[in-house]
Amino acid sequence: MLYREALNRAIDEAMEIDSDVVVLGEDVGLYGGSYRVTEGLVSKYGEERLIDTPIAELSIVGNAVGMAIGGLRPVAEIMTVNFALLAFDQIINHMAKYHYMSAGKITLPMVVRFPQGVSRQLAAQHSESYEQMLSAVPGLIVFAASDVNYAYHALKYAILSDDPVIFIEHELLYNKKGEIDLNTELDPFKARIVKKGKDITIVSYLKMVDDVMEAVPEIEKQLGKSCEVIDLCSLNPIDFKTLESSLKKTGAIVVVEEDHKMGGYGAQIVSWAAEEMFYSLDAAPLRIAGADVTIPYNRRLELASIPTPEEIKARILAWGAENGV
Amino acid sequence: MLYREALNRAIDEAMEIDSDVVVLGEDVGLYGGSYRVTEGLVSKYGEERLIDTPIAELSIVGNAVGMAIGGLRPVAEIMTVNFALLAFDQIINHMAKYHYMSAGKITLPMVVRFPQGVSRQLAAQHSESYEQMLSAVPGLIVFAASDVNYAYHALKYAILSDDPVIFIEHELLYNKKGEIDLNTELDPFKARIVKKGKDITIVSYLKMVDDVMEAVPEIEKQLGKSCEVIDLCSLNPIDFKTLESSLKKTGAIVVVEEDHKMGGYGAQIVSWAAEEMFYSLDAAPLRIAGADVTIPYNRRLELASIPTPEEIKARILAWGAENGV
Amino acid sequence: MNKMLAEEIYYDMVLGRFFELAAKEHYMAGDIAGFLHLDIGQEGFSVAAMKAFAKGDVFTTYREHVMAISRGMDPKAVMAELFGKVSGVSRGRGGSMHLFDPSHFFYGGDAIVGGQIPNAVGCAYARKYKEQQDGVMVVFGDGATNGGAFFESLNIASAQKLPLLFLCENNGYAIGTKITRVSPFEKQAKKAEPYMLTMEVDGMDAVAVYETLREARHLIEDGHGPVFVEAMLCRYEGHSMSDPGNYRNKEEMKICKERDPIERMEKMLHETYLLSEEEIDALRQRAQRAVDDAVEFASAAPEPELEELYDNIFSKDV
Amino acid sequence: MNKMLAEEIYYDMVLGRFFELAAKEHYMAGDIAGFLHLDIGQEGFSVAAMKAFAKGDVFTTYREHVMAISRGMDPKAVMAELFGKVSGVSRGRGGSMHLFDPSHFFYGGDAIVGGQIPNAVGCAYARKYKEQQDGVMVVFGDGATNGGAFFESLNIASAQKLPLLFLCENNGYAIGTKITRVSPFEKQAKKAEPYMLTMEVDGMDAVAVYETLREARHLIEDGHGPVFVEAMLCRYEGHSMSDPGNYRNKEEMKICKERDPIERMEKMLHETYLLSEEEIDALRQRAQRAVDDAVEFASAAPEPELEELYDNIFSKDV
Ligand SMILES: Cc1ncc(C[n+]2csc(CCOP(=O)(O)OP(=O)(O)O)c2C)c(N)n1
Ligand SMILES: Cc1ncc(C[n+]2csc(CCOP(=O)(O)OP(=O)(O)O)c2C)c(N)n1
Ligand SMILES: [Mg+2]
Ligand SMILES: [Mg+2]
Repeated sequence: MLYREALNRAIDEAMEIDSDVVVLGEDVGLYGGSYRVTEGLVSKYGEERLIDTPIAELSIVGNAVGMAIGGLRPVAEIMTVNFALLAFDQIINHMAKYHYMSAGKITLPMVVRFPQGVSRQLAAQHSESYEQMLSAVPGLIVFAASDVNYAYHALKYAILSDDPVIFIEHELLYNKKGEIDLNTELDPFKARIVKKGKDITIVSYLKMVDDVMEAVPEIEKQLGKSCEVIDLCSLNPIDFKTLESSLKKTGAIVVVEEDHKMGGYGAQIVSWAAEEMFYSLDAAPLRIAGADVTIPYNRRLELASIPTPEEIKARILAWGAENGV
Repeated sequence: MLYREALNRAIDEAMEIDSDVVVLGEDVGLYGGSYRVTEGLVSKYGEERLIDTPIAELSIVGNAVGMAIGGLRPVAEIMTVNFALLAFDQIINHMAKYHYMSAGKITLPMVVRFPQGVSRQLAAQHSESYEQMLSAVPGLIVFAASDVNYAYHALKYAILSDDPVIFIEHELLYNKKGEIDLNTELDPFKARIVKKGKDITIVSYLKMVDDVMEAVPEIEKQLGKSCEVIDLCSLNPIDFKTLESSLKKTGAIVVVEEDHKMGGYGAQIVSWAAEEMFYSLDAAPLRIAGADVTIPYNRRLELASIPTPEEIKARILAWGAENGV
Repeated sequence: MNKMLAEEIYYDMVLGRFFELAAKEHYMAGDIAGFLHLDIGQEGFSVAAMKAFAKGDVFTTYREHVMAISRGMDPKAVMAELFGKVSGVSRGRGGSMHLFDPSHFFYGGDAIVGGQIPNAVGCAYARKYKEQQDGVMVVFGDGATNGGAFFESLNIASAQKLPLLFLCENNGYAIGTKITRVSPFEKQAKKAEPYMLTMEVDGMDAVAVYETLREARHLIEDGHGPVFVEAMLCRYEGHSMSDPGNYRNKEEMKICKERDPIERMEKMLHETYLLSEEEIDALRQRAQRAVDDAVEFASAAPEPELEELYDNIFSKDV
Repeated sequence: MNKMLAEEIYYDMVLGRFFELAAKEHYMAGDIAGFLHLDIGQEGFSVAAMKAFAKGDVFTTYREHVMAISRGMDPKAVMAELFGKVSGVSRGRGGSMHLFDPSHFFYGGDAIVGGQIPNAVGCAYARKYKEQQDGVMVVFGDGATNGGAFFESLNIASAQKLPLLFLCENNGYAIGTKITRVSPFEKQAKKAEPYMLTMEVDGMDAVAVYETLREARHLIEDGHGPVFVEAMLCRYEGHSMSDPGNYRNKEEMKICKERDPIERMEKMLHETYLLSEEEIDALRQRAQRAVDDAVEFASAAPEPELEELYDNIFSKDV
């Protein structure tokens, strides 16, 4: 099953379970979604539940907030995160705040989902990552799906839960293959240990998890050490417990993210490690992140602007050598 | 001279120097600005240069971008940062990116200024701080003015320079008193050492600088150590040099910010210290920041949601004791 | 309009005026802080709107005290909210600009100009989807009609034929900026004309507001799609307590106050419904007592405990 | 329209068509990547717009190759940009959607639907402020007319009487969504009517577009304030290369192609201007050669050096 099919299934099942679940967004209905996540759903549930909206992101989220107030469970799709900026007022001032500022009187069971990240030469206005901004907003739950199983379970949970959830997908993961495990319950707030190890904790999320995994065998070979790879999964709240036990064991942390380094989400994790785990650290933490530039169109420049498996490997090897890891 | 008068003077002088400088925003003209920063300017320069706009923040910034393309030097005022969310698309996708994505063909000499932060019970939708979001955008220069002298010099520089600048003020600083030093040139990109010291580096910006300074005497007395207090001033780019030399000397860093801790700007500084200065650190870094909640209206809750001089003192004393600083 | 309703409207208007005057007094005394936007001069509009739209959902702005109490929210709980007390409608966490009460179908109290409009559109969608009888009303100022949120909403509500009543409270100013300086029109209904039926009403005349809104409400309930109503009115005070409001001259204010909605209603009670001075006075006194009680309650109410800071971040522990 | 201009327009249209066909071919060959939005079917509109508005500033969308070259930007530099080469107009950093050239008063190439409209408003303000003769034209699709940025711009341009020509390219679709499914109108000029003079034109007829826009341009230059022009037209291809476009049936496409702007212009050259087959053919061949040259140039051009990644972050080192 593909990642986008897993997302589709999660939405489908939630819509089946609860007729208050509606989907809204640009081209989500008749067209089936620009990344085909909602494909086929309109013929099953009709245009009233798969609502094609105009190009008006502020309204997409703003209407979803109102639908939730009116008793529905809206799942809003923003075509890519870049356009979500137009909806930041509704996301931050409304979706995130109403529950708290009404002292719990208003509950907003809603999801805003979108892909983000660098795909293939989509250039400056179609390649951004905003998890750092959205994870910093109190009141929002932020999930980031790096694989098929998590995508399915976490999205279904998000739709059926009563809180506002930002659900982040990655443009390059839609065709990723995997299996859904229906036998094990998945806690979407728990970080996932992708690979056990005992010497270096590598923390990542979304597509970078795959890039890290690609780099790891060579890193382990060359450094003669074993890496524990952790996929954060929930970017807010963060499962610090899992990070803590890994770090206690390894004493060394590397955080890999695709976004620009300046102000990027990973700073949060490294700063936590420095504050809370300082005396467990045997080496300076390492952050691998994108360049502090707008994403360029040219492919070479584009690749140079984000971490690649090669860069991850090279950076970790150099760091390992320097810090005696 | 008051902080708001210093800002007024900076704008006034820039308008005097260059007739392409125009100011736009809600109530900036006839009304004189909701925090009286542009008071008196309309009678001097006319309504064509002090443009009262409708309540349309997306357009305020979007128009400023177009004015800059058309050869003007717009200074846009957003009444408070909370409403700037409506303009995030124009700030991030346009203002920040056009210079880079046009390979330098488009230059945007413009400033977007606004106050932010917790004032006095302005509640959930009027009390936010977004420096963490805006400092993470490549292409934007971000200044934060904590005192009269910097406010004057940095704003004047920002208006007359050719780059897009986000200029952050604080709601509670407008009536702060101080002097403008016209004899010393001020580099707005340089961090300011507010107080020299040798044992603990305390990094802060905006209003928290004052709160830190209020807490410092007692901290020094009780810990028997001296604090070096640094005001970052430029939040992007960051003057790491100044931080580095301080930290080399002290080996201990505390970062104080008003914003929510989760994902807050300070994570950036602590993470830098952990990565780059790890072997100079004698103690775990400390981050003092706001609670991870929407700002409540009630005064007690509001104060509990942000650092106060008392909290800063208590936290640093406890940290000092625990870490043997 | 029958006598009972006329009395009820009058009572709520006076209650509103006294409530606002008390709020002003207690703001100056330091019991209330933050931004306080008074509805004085606009009470006829606010009350009549709530009476005409008694059943559907209401979304509004930060200038909403009078609407909230006229909607049925207890003045005590509203005043306590202004005082930031735990007995306030939002447990002191929202404040004057953020009164929420789903049990009265009252959803804000939004302090982002225009921000509530897309929310109301979504709620209207939910009503239509669930085939519920009552529609939605969204109240906003003239200043909001220049923002993208308003326009997107006109377009969507019209395209989807939603049961939504757009109610524009046109008091001619957004803080200190006269609407005609930043909009091409004096009357903002012009902007809605391509999309839906529009109506205009004298916002200083509570009866007219009531009648017009009832008509509009019936239209939206009958599936005619959205309707836009514009009420022309005056606010007597500055924009908020931090605005002296001196951009309006005496002459302008004098003309405004000659249209006072309370005096007008009072005259009608006399002339049409034949209420005596005493009867009217009794209503006023009852209103004053209710406000005094509200203030007393608010003063005595406890502040929230510090632990509440971390309540209601999510619907349950996650 | 004199013969020379008619020939020039025809040449640019054919050049545009060949350019787009070459771009399509090289996208499929992997030389061009990202989103590629072709203007095929819309060339008459794009070229005539640039000719009618030769002097003022132009802001447009991601579907802008034909406008860019018709505006005078070298097809070589435009094709090189699509190829991501350093000889591209934006040194390979912008790509197909982001063509900028201030020397031709051409400012994007904006890929945020509607995002360029407030920019154009600001630029029009600058022109008025500086008392410059030429106005500003902003081109956007039908899809953009549902977004807040568009509406805010109508309102501001009208309130300030700016020299701004709103040009709506209504091809009936925003990606796969038919405009009438998300807007109450088929023709979006309806939305601008309260604010300014509106005109409609057949966007498949280059001459009509040219004449209409010249008239509109004169109005804005003469201080009449903004004007809205809507061109009804068809795009032949999918929205971008990643859209097969199969939401439109054969019949619909057939009707579209019967209106082909190039064939129409060709007929006019024959009938009105008495050009021979050979003369027309010569124009076509010249256009094809220019495109071939552009492709050859783009293929041969070097990629940017890696160091360029850090160029132009700010105007100078800060
Ligand atoms: C998006 C946004 N921009 C600016 C403000 C600041 N502000 C608060 S009220 C107001 C004026 C609103 O005027 P209007 O809509 O006419 O309502 P009125 O206050 O007259 O009732 C402004 C500019 C805000 N709250 N939200
Ligand atoms: C704000 C925003 N939302 C969504 C998109 C994705 N998108 C790109 S083009 C497009 C359709 C635009 O249609 P229209 O304005 O009619 O122009 P056309 O492509 O038909 O020329 C969409 C939805 C975007 N680029 N920007
Ligand atoms: Mg008003
Ligand atoms: Mg279109």
